[in-house]
Amino acid sequence: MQSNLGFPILTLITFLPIVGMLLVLLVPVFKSKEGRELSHTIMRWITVVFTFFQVILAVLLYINFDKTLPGVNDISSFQFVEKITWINANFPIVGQIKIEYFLGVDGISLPMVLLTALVCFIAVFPSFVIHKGVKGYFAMYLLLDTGMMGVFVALDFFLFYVFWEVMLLPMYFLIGIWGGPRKEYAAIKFFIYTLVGSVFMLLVIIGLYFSVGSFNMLEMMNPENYKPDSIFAGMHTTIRYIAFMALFICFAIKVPTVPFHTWLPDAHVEAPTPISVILAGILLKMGTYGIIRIAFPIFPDAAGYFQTLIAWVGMISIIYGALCALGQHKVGQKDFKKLIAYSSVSHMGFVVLGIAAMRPEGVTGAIFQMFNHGTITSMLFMIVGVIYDRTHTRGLDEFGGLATKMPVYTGIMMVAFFAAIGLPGLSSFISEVLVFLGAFNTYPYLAIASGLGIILGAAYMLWALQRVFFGKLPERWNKPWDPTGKEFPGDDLIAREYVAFVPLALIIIFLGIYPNPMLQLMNASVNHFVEILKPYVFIGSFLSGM
Amino acid sequence: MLEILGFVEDIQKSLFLFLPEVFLVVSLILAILSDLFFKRLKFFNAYVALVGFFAAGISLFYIPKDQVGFLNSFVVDNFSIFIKLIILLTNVIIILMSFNSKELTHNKLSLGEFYTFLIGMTFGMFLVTGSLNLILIYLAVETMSISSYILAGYTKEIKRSSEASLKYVIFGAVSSGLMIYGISLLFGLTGSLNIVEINKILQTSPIPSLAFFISIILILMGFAYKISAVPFHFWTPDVYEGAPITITAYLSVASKVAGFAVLIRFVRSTLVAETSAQQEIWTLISSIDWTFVISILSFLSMTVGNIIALWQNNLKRLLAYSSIAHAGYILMGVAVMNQTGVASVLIYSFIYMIMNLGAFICAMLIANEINSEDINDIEGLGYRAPVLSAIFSIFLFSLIGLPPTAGFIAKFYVFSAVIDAGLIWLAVAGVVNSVISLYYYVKIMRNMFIRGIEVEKEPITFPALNLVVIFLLSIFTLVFGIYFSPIINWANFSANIFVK
Amino acid sequence: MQPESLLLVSVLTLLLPFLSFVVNIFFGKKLGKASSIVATSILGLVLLGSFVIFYFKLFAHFDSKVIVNYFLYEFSNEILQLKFTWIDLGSLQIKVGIAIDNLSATMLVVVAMVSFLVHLFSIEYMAGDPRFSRYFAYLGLFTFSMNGIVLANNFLFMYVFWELVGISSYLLIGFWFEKKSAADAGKKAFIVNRVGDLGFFVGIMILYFSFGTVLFDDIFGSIAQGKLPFNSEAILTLAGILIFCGAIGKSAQFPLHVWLPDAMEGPTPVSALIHAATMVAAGVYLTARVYAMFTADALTFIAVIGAITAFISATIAITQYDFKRVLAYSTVSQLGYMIMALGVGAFTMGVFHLVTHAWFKAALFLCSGSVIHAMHHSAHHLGDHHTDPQDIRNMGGLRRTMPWTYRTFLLVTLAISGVPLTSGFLSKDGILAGTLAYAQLTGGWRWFIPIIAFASAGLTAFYMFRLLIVSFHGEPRTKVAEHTKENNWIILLPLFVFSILSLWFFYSPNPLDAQSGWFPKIIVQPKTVVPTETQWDFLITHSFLGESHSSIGKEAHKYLNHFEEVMHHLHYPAMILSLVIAGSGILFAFLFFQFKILNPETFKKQFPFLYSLSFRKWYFDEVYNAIVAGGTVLFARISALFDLYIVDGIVNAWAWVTRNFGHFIGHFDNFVIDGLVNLIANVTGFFGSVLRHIQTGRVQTYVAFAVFGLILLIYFLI
Amino acid sequence: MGIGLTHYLVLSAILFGLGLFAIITRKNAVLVLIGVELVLNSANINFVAFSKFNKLNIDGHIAALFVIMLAAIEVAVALAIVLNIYQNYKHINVDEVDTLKE
Repeated sequence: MQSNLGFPILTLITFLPIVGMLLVLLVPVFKSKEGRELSHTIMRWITVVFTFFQVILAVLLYINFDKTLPGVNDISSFQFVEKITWINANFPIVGQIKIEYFLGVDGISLPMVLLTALVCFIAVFPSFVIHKGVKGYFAMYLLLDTGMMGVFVALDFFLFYVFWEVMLLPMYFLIGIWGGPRKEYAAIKFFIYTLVGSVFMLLVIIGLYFSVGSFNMLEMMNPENYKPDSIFAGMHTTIRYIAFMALFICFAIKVPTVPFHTWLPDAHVEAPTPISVILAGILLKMGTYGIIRIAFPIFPDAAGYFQTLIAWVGMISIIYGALCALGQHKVGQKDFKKLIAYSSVSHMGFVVLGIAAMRPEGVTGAIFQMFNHGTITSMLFMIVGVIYDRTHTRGLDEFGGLATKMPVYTGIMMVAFFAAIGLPGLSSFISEVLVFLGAFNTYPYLAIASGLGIILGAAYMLWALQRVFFGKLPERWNKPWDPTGKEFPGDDLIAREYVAFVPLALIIIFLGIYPNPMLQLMNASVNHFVEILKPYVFIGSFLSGM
Repeated sequence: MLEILGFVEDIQKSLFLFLPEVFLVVSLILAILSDLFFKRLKFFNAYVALVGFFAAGISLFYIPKDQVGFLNSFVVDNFSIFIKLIILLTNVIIILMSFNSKELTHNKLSLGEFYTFLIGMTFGMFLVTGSLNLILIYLAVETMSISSYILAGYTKEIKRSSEASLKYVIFGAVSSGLMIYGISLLFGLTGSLNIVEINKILQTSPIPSLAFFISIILILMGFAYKISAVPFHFWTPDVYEGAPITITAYLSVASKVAGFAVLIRFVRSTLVAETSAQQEIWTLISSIDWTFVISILSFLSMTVGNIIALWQNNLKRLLAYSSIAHAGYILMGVAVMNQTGVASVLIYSFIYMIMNLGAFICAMLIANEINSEDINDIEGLGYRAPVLSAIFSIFLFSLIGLPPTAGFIAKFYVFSAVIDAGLIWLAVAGVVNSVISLYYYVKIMRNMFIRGIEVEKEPITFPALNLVVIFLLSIFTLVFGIYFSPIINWANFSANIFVK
Repeated sequence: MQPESLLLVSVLTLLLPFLSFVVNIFFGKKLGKASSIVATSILGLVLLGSFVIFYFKLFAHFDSKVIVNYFLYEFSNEILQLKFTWIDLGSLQIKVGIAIDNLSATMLVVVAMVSFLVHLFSIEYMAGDPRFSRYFAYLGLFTFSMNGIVLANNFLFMYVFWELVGISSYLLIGFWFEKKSAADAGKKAFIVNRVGDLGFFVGIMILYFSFGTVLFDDIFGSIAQGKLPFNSEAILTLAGILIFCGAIGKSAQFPLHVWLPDAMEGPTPVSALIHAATMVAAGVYLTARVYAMFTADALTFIAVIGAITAFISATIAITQYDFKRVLAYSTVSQLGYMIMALGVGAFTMGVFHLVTHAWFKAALFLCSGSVIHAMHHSAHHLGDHHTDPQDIRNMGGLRRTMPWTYRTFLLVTLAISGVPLTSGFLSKDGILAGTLAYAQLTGGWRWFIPIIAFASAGLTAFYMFRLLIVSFHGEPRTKVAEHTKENNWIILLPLFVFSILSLWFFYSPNPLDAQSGWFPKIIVQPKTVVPTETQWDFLITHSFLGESHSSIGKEAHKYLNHFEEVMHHLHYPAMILSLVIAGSGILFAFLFFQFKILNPETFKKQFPFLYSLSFRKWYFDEVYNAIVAGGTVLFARISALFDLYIVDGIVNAWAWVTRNFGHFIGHFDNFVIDGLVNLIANVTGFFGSVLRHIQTGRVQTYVAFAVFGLILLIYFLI
Repeated sequence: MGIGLTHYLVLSAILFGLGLFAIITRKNAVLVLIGVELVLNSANINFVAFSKFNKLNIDGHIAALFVIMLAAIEVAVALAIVLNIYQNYKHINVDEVDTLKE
């Protein structure tokens, strides 16, 4: 099926940032101070413009998207499909090696595409505070953008892997160069963790290729396509279980679920604000997206086999992440960002739990939670960024009474915090409720146990709220943020911060009140997804019971 | 009498096969002569060599293929042509590289001999790729070895250079000695020196397994030392560190590739009983599991190479260990023992040439400018020389094997071949190793970009010629990472080893 | 009036307060003082709307019909409903909506009335506060959410607004967040409520899982058809109890009652609105809403919880000195009453007490607000910042300085103590009769419920009069108390309205019998839907049980069910008993504090344990802090450390090992190989004497190792 | 009994071992090179012996010739390098030439 629009919109939305990157690289940097400032401004606005184009394209996608087509494993019902033979080589034994440039979206990927476009656009504004190596920064930023967008639209496994890895390098440098004191450690840790996961994914890809004779994910999802006596032929074979586990761990590292999460706090704490935003807002979603798009449909039997284990992983992540976040009030340097990083672990745990439920409510809730967590956590990190830009500290103990000094900021923050707590009327409530309803169907006890996560969530969030915004304002912050009044006129938010915050806040509230625009997007796909998995739920379950 | 005539006829016929080598020999002689007459012109021989290589390169496309000559002791097939092309390309790049090498140019002695020995070594490698006769193999290996001993110690007033050559020559001599001993045993067991006949004899008459095994192992060790596979790698780091960086680069690519060529041809021609028609799987003679032997070598090479590289602070030495590791990856392809394996080896060799030479040129340029090979001295280089550092990182990422660089494709096909052959444990070891390798490659980038931002040093400029070269190489690294059908098709086309 | 337009009115009633919230949040700064006018007038409209709804619901007649389009209407005399799909999952839709029946109509009036008057009161009370407009914004948000709870016709909306009232209460308790105690109290309230809500939510999950819907009528309908969650009556009971957990949290029932007294940190009008009249009553309302699905066991549980709460908090209230805290505990106690009433089956009386209590408790709090306001001003006037304006020990003699406040306070105190001619008497008397009837019908250990009920009735009278006497009678004990002045009409008007509403004639012509009033006629106990064997037989309404089963036969049709019948018979004994007890409570209060015939100090001395138990609030806070909060925090700290050191540590350790293994290998040829060479030499032990002087250089060790490797290879492969 | 193939093989094996031993143990670079010579010549003995006793073609003899020739070249180069070492280090003790190490 050709793209419903006249032009290859997915290619455009994916590679637009690359064009922007080239432009940024071409901007000359003058020697004089004003000259350098000028060229920096130009680079910033190039980035703004290109990411904004992306948003427009994403909106176009949303408008022209046919909500009735399921997609998932059915090629005919994917939309905006672009399919060109990319590599076509003849190989002895293996025979024809065919790699396709195969893009397309369905109800599972479209929300992620929207999220990516949105967050990438939003996160440019906090980037304005970057003054060191601006050219490199925005070049890397845009490259990262392409990598992430590509992951969400690629339907050829080889292509998917390429995008998956492409994203590593800019991320490494973005954390490593523009990060905090322990940036080297954090950056290399992120790099190695992700690579460890992805190399095993590579092996699985090759294995699947030999079994199916194509890198096309959708063909891999159809058991008929497996050559007899190939590695992954048949169902419920040990090798398939192992392969599924390799994939799952690869994605779980990205999510991250306990116990693969330890890179996250470091990466978040060290990364500059906009990068934390992208990291939490989009990168983590790749893990869960991979689970939904690849791991489950390709190895449904193994998915059913490990279903309970995965549900447990989700539950433990929820509780453990929340506890660690709560612990941040007592332990270590009491870093605001670290707290939010752990809250991400907890919230992504809901996604995993929802997927493991293998129920329409659960999976819808999971995908919706991915989107919501993207918007909410982006806000949270930018909120930390706001005070960090002004005070250059993130210690929870060093603040208090900001509510009196920065009322608007406090208002914005309350929206984000209450959304994170899962307050009704804000988007994450819907998704969490759906996850619970779905999970309760399959794992009542796990669902109830995960409920504790909500209480803990309220505890650590309100605690942070009180420490930072309530109580008395410490003496040292009594004076205006910068006396010159140039960078932060007035004590409250400044224009570009409004631009960053307001859209997110509006989306969070709107989806909280009227979620259907987003839900209806995924309904067809999710129900089809659940249908595919239905025959395998609880077959010879590992860790069965519960 | 008729016999004699037959020989003459055969040799006349064979000369056509020998055309590229002939060109090389001619340019070699020219070089020696010119070195006598035009000592003044520093780079004259360079141009002589370039011309010779160019001629040889052209002729490669016109000589008849899949034919044996010189009494069945020399063969020309697509496989050898592929290897020869890699070697020629390496030579050209090395010569371009040598123009800006301070080590070479900033010393009393003229460069004439340098290029002379380059040609000589190339000749040896050409022979190696095509020879079917054990003695010829031995001669060819020695030819390249002896030239390389000299080249390694070329800057002879530099202490470490001479030390490198000493170690190289001793280690090399020993291993060639072991190899010839093995050859002699094999000769005794089979009564022939032509590996094709040996193969026939082995298939017909059974032979005492132990002696046979020892002889083969001894011969293989001769090759393993060339490709510096663990445990025959010990010379590599020292020699690579001591030798002039151009030579290091040369050894790390050309002689390695030649070594792989002869290794594969020897295994293919000697040890393979028959190949199943459609599937090209090689079934091996004799009870010993050669696949396992080579898998072990490969595993040891990549693991040891990578793990030791973690601790290196000298750029050259680090690249040396990385080249050991890469030898391990290529050996995976050999271990597969089928045409896919050979193809993947060819793909890997070609890409390895591009990225490794690129990395070495970058290292050389850096060393020239900051007069140090310590990776702690390149801190902040990313801000003093952004373009070079960026290109360098492209090569490093390619060496790690991350998409969208060619290095990923190379690894991808090697792993594919291995998994296809069912050696999953080897594939797992391979990917784990590429993760380990990440650490030390990234260490270089870290020092270039992440560290030393604070110190504001003046920017560095580099000679245009080499910048162009590495720029082209990096372009290839990226292009072949994204559009790689040509290499693959060409490699598959060449993977077919001619057996009479 | 068309039903559609009535629903439209109710929707407006729901959304108008939200409008006030939005306006005050975004334009509060500009509006300044005017924001209060805006908010109050909006609330006036809401009040009007709720009256309209009340009137038409009760007196208009609707023929039931159904219009289906995106919105789905259902009308009948019982109930007007509006449903629509909120969450569309393609395969299944989650429908929600709003419903108006007599219960919700009544509740709407209560909420709107209290909210409106509190707005009015706050104009004066909060004057000059830096976040004046913010305050009214929050009030608007609260009223919106409360109306939502009242109108919800499904569990999901119920839960949604349940959380929203929680958040607005959080905001209002912590309104003066500069005070740490206030911020803490807000947090405590929210988190404790969350605990209850978790149970509530689990209950909802069970019901959704079993019936695939969250609508009350659908769920009750399917239960009535005998469809049970997990096909088990135990689970049905469990679901009921879990739902009731929400009420335990919100209505501050034992064991989650600890947050309410702390919540008094908020501004007093807020205490009146949220923590006395409406929000805390939401739990009772919820219990009444889903009353139909409670099994006998669930009802027993509810009754016991209510009874315990009523008693404990009454005993605590006796010894408190903080004006508002005494009221807070009395609130908890009265809520206990209502819950208990519902539990024992006196549905009507429970709801009735909810209404009457709303009026007089609101009045009590506003009076306390008026007192504290006056104390505050005079303290401010005197420049005295030490005397706590809320401590009754600093008061006394206010009767003279604040006559009107005193009169209203006296009136409502009589009401809460259950003295005849007051609304409080009517409702409380009904409840006591209900408990007696319950005990008589069930017997056994359940007798302790009426006993506790009567005891706490006496205690209530005692501590309320203690409060009255200590603060208003006698001589001023401080200069501050002496210089207090009566407040202006804006503050007094709401007091008067509420106190008037606490008189009997609004509810029943006969001041001694609530049954003769109109209230029991509009608020009728819903038909229970649980399977027959799991319900109290005496609660089975005759209408679908038939005459025959009734024990008293003929006159049974007068009553809804057997319970009411018994209750009716026990009415007068209960009344007399309660009068005696309440009277004695009042008498003792006078003996202790007015005439000083008995000395409380001696009692403290004689029963130190009882005293401290009461004064320290039965040590609930201490225990919870020690075990629950402390435990959680400890656990959190442990896991954070665990994460910091162990989980991460493992990874780093692995890296360390790899690197150092590399290091080891790096020096391999330095140490090991030499050793190996020596080994080879010794093994070959041929040229021993020569070998003693061997010194291998490096390149030779290389060779040696290469050869050794070769040998190994050969050795292992053959 | 006459001297058979085995004797030659044993001889060559012993030579081979001695050569290796010399290479590994001698300090003096020249002696090391002599060790190399021993190894090469052990191979030569094999070649010649095989082609004599197994009634084979003369390939063995040819091979021996080649080896001898190559040995000469190798030693020539090696000695040159040793000389160079001597210039740089003023000694030719192989085990003291160890500046390049881990």
